[in-house]
Amino acid sequence: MSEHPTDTVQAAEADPDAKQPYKELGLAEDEYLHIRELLGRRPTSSELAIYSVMWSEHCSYKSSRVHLRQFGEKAPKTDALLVGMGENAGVVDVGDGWAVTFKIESHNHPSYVEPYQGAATGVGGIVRDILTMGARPIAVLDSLRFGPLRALDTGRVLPGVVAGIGGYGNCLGLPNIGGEVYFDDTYVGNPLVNALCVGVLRADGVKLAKADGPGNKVVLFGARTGGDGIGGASVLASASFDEAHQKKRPSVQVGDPFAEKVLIECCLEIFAADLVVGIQDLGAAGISCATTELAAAGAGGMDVDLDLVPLRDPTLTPEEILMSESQERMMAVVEPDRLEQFLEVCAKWEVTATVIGTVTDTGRLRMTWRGEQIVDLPPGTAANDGPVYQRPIERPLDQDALVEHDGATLPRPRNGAELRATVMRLAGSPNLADKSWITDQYDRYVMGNTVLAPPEDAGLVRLDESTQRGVAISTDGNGRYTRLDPYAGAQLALAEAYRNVAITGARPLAVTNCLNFGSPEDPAVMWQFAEAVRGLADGCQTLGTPVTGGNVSFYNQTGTSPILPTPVIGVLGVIDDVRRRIPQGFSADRSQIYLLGETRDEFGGSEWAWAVHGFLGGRPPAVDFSREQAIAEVLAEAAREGWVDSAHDLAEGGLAQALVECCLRRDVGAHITLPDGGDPFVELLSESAGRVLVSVPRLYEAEFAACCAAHDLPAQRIGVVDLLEPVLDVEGVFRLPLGELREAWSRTLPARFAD
Amino acid sequence: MPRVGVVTFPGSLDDRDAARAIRVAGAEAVPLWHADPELHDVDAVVLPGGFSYGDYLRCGAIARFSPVMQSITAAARDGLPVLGICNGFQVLCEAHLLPGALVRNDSRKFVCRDQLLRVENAATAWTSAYEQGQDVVVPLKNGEGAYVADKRTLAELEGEGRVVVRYLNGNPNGSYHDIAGITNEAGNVVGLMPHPEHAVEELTGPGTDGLGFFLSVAGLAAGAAR
Amino acid sequence: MPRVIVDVVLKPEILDPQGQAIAGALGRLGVSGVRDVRQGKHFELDVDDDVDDDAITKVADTLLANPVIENFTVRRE
Amino acid sequence: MPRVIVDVVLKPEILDPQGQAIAGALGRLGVSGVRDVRQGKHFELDVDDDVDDDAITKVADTLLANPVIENFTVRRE
Ligand SMILES: Nc1ncnc2c1ncn2[C@@H]1O[C@H](COP(=O)(O)OP(=O)(O)O)[C@@H](O)[C@H]1O
Ligand SMILES: [Mg+2]
Repeated sequence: MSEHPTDTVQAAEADPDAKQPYKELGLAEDEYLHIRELLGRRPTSSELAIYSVMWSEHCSYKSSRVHLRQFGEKAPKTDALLVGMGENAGVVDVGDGWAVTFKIESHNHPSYVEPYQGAATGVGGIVRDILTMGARPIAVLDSLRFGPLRALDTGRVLPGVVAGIGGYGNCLGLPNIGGEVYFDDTYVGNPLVNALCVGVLRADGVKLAKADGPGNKVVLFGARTGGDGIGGASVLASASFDEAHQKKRPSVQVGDPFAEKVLIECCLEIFAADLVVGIQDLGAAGISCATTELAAAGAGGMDVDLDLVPLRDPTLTPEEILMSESQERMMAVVEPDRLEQFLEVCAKWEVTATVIGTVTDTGRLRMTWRGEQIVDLPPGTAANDGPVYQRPIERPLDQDALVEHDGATLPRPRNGAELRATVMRLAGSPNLADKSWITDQYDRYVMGNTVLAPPEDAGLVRLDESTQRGVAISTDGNGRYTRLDPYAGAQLALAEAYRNVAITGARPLAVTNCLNFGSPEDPAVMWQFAEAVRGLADGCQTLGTPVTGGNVSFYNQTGTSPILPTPVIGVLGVIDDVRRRIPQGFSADRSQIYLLGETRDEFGGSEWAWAVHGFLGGRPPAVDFSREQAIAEVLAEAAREGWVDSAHDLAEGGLAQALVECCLRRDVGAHITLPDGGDPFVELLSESAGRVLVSVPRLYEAEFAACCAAHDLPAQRIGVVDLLEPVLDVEGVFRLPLGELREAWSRTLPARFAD
Repeated sequence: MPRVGVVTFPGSLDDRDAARAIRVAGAEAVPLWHADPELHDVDAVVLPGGFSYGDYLRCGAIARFSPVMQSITAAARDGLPVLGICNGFQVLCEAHLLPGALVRNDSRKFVCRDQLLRVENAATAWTSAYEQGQDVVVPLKNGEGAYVADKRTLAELEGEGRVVVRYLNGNPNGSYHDIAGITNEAGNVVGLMPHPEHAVEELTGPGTDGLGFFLSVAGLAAGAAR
Repeated sequence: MPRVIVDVVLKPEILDPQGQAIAGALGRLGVSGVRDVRQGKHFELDVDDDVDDDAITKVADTLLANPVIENFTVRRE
Repeated sequence: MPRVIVDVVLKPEILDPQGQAIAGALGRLGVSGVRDVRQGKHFELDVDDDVDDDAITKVADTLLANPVIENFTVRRE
């Protein structure tokens, strides 16, 4: 575009039929014609740039919107929700005048192109979303998916992604308190990097992205604008990237965590002094997004002089300035008489801040460049009235076959020796193995409020030292379950995240989600997406935990083969007294080990079928939300009363893996007696949902059992903790010395990534 | 009540934690700002952990030139107790208040773990609350924590008993002589890579073994005040 | 033994936070006249006589530099 | 505008894990003949005409390099 002289509104009127590169910018013809209709003329090249990024899949949710609506329509009534979907992130009231905001977002494709920077800037982006709500970011989690551990490219992508998440998050001083790591063939070339950030603010301190008050100043502050990710929003994030229209512009965005750290402190000081009317982070679609969204949500108009934007690269054209995704930038709306104070705070933190415009009530977003009018449009048409598609939906042809081949005939271990070998093998399989090679690269201690962190089921941070109130959060998602049944798969992810939060003793309050799927233009993928959204919305309604926000990532596929449909669900809960939280893992000698819930012969999508037989088929485990709620109520009471000294949820690998992890957590042994009459293989390796392993001091057994009975929660005493003998002993089945077990469990990742 | 200053540089992260540890130790935490040379007559100073100036160029290389460091350097030479934790240790080395330097971990990865240490010098301003030879567990978290120095300096440090804390059960980062922390000749300036401020509460750390650093200086300052 | 030098620099269009921070520090140090700073990596390889520049270039391209964001130069001392 | 290059290298006695790791990786890549690798830093400064080498040397000595562990060289392009 830069070859041409600046295209002005005047020129657009004078030369209505000029040919425009809308296709190259990812706009369909009817979308382009609609823009002409909205404007009553052809767009200028700058306006075209704005519409192209704002109407991209990534920013407009044009394929997903009709489905995401359900989250609002089916949202359960709760007075905890201060800000719902549609803002940068949802805000939840957690009591004592405190509120918490949290959201998860994907940075998948950039993390494939340049793992370190892609993952780093992914963290940077979600942290700014949280900051924008007026909150201090207090923790991050990362949910990751990679190709097979042995795959060549995994050796490049995984270490880079992990170093990037750590490099950025550690430098911001945000404890990393949780996440997930899974491996599957479909993620080769399509790694998933979903980052979640939690922030805390006073309930009356919520900031919104609106430009109110005609005459107020529009301030751009933070990093200078460079040619980063130009077309990124419309290309990198929403169509296979070889279509990218590339010039001598960065192929990769480099994060500057130090710039973001000072930006955070600067913003928090600005919020504390109440110096902004509205604020918006610059993420995808940069200035285009910030100006149109702020104006549309506020007084309706804005005048901007693009010449005033501080540039890192002086050769940028106005179109490129509008599309630039340069990191570590924010836009604030400030009353004229607060401006000086605002700029002083920025100066204190050495943050560049520049007034680039003024709020108006003209209903138009107007921009000038070199004194000429280059943009004049109704901001709502770009920010809100983007195209909405009813993409064709079709159940995949192979879905029935996939479900019918349920693996009933897969050879199962027949005796103790075979079961022992199977349990050892699973413990060392990539999806179940120790992840500390990854989590030890993240700072878990900074801020001094981390109560629970990996490998705990949920992360738990203290919000307030005086009240000891805290929040717990967990992310979960199982692509294999979702592939077998997207509706159930999304609900299983929700159920597990809910359970993980609940068993710490926290009360689950709200949900965020990141929906990672293939191409929405593939009706089979769209079916998976629609089913997953429906399942999640129904599940949230049943559990009474509203979806407060999230993110959609489409086009995660290689050629025509999409990734496993991977909805990643984040659940946030509150605990009144963090000192009462329930940790994971055996610690107290003679504590009685109870299995809560029911075990059925459920191996569809199981880790056993996959790791041992490379098989995927059948139905995923059944979901029972009332059971999950019973578990939550029992564990909340148990935490309050101090009845249990440890709890761990059963997931991939079933009871066996839960026992392995509970023993290895503190190198404490256990003696287990499986219920007679049952099939040891099913008891040990089934992945039935709604189950938890707890250890109960003898003293409290009666109360605890009574509590379970009162909630119709099956509670089976299956063993006892043994501090003296470091062995996992399953009576009559096998004995696993913890040393041998730890070796198998912890060797896998270091062996792969050792240099 | 003893007053202990905590410096905040742009990019400091564990300044709040250090202030909390100082309060837990019964002293008053006084915030000091990198751009302000005024030390507000504190009895001691902590340079906290973090990534001052993003750890760009070299950890601590840029922070070292801040106005507050000019005052601290002068005061330290006159005996003001100064503790540098992690990034603070790096700043002290860059400022030549302590010998040697800290370079990239030999693993070439950031490492966060609970680290067993031995207190080898319990006579400094910051370790008097410990027993000589006491073993403590304190979180370690850094990417550039390998202590290096030339042979002469190492011999000097060892010879004069100026190695304050040493890593036990495995060297986490390639530090020469397993050195985790050192002191100056006078014993008022101490730097270490592990984070004692993250081990002052059972709830949020591996234990309370780190509290001694802050109790030491609090007691010292209280004594001086009396 | 011959010594080969490989200098790796970020591509000009790629953001260099470190260079920026150094330039900023120079300002505060009162050093004037330095307009721009870019930071890169410098490698010194001691190689056998029979190792030619093609081999070095291959090494630089696969190991020393990240071609996605960096350029490099090879020279002999 | 004149460009000054400052190369900073670790003193021989100082641990260089990055250089070692690269040397190790070379072996695995099947590249032979590289006996030793040391990694340092490379700075490119764009300076005004009136900035002389003494000024640059001072900058290198006080900021760009840490004399305790590093040596540096200054050259003009
Ligand atoms: N899967 C989802 N579930 C719920 N809300 C979603 C989902 N995807 C996107 N949203 C919401 O749509 C709005 C726009 O999303 P996005 O453009 O990613 O925000 P931002 O640009 O601030 O990151 C946000 O409020 C986000 O929470
Ligand atoms: Mg946003």
